[in-house]
Amino acid sequence: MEYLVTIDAFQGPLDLLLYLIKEARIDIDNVNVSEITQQYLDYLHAMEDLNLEIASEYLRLAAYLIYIKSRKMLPQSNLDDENISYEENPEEQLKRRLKLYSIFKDVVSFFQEQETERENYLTKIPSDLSEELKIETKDFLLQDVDIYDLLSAYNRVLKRYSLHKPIKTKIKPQTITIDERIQELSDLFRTRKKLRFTEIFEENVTKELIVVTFMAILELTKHHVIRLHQDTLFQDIYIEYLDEEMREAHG
Amino acid sequence: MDRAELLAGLEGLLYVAGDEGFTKDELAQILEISEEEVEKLVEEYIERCKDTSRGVTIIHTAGHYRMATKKEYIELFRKVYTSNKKRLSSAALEVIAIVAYKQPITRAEIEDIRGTNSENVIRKLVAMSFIKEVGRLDVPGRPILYGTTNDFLDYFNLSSIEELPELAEDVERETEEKDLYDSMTKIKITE
Amino acid sequence: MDRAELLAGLEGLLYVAGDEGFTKDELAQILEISEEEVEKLVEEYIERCKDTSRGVTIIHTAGHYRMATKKEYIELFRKVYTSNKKRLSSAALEVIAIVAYKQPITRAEIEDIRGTNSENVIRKLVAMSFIKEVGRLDVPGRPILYGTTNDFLDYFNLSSIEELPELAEDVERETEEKDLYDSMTKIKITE
Repeated sequence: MEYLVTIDAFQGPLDLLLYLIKEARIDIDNVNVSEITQQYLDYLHAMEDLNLEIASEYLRLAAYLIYIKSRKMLPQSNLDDENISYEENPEEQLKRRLKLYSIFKDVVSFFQEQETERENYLTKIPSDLSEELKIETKDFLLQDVDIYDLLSAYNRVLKRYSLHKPIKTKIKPQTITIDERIQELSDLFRTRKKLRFTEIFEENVTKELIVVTFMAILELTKHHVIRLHQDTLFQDIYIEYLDEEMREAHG
Repeated sequence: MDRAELLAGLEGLLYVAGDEGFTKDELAQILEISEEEVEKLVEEYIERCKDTSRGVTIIHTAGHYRMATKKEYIELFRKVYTSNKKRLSSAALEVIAIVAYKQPITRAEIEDIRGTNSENVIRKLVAMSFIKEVGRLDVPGRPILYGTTNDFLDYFNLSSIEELPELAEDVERETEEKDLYDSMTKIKITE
Repeated sequence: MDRAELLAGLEGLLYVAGDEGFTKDELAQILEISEEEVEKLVEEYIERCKDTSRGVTIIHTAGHYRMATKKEYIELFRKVYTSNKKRLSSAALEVIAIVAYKQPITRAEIEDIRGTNSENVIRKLVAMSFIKEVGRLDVPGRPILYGTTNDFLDYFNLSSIEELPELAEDVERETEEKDLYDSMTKIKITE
């Protein structure tokens, strides 16, 4: 007989036992504990042969199964002492445990489905309007919150971080040509006649943009559209827009 | 506010609240209508969102109405927003199922049903805020009693614990006899 | 995608992006249409939002399209903030939680984790002395490092920061992964 086994596939000894019962295609009610005990032990032996560590709880159930098996082989009268007569038949008890466990095991698929379903709905981070509505700091209170709420808030952030982190990297940065940059700068200089080199850039500037801008500025200087000057070395470079008159004077 | 304004108000409120959402009674208070009217209003909003030109809808999880993107277009949104690749393990789901149906419940009771040590799984579920301590059992050692949280309900797309499907059999009756391991130990001693 | 689907896609994308929004070329790439078509699409969406039953619209600021609640419905939030202060706690709790677990931490790091501007919340939390400056990071600009205060500990009834509940990542680090996520290692056993 060949089993395809995942070592960690079983959530404990009851799970393994259930698996074996299911493999044998028998109802829990009709399980012959003696037979299933043999299969359970075979399984543990196979694991042993592969030098896999078997958790003690698996061995504990093995011992229990052997106990049930041996108990059945003993004459009934030996078991009729007072201690045991009040207790349920261990075989029946085991079947009851298995049934209960299998009920919860069956419901796991419901939770799996629900987990997957929820992932189809994306939500956004709450907006903070307290500034817009001019809510005062003293009203910005924490109420009825405990340490579990804090943990929950942390988990909410983490979940959002992993789920909602926009894959901005997939979006290629837009490339700009020197000609396009010249046009942009000309528009800018028309509204501001004099500005510092560093003022041309917005946030998140790329190296590429700096290079293109530098080339564009050199080009504009060459054509006497702008004039550059710097008071001392490493100081800000000032860019001055030349109007028609000045342009002719320079030309 | 007339009907249209109420719908607009609902939309505006749920947009700002995002994943935090609003409960029925919060919306009733803010919009100054009854809770029944809130229900009807939400239904109407959802109905309108069924139009193919709409990309959002309202979901009801953990007792909160939340605006969310529509399932039909998830593939498009997945281009920008990644999906959760790590799903809960079956061990974690077993423990969650047991806590959900049997709460409040101690670790010993969970382990008894599963027949295996569940300490790490429980710790992890507490850390993920899916279950939490809801009290202590009044027996020696005062063991922690666990129950599910709102994060649990939201994660499993449930509006309340009542939405759980009924179990195959009456578990209440089945779990009266609890201590499998106790009895196993007892048996060893008597042997 | 047809017109309706594009409108739906736009709505869903802008909803999830919230205050961050998207630029024209980002939307063009995601929806696989030209920037001119994005412009037209946004116009059409705005047109549809003029209906009195709609509570949101699209605004265009700083090069980004953003979904926003219509002015008249923002006023509803005044009621939310004054009647239910817990509503204010959500952003505050998130920031406190991040600072508590990740301290010392800069504003930029907090904002990266939360995915949104948090300046306002941080300022208020400092004013309420839940968090404070605990140093400066030794990089250009020397950004402020934030940490929690004794008031924070008092508020949450903690005697020290070590008493914070453990995080899922800590449990994972401590316990073997196999307990928590299903292992895929298969072994063939031949009897």
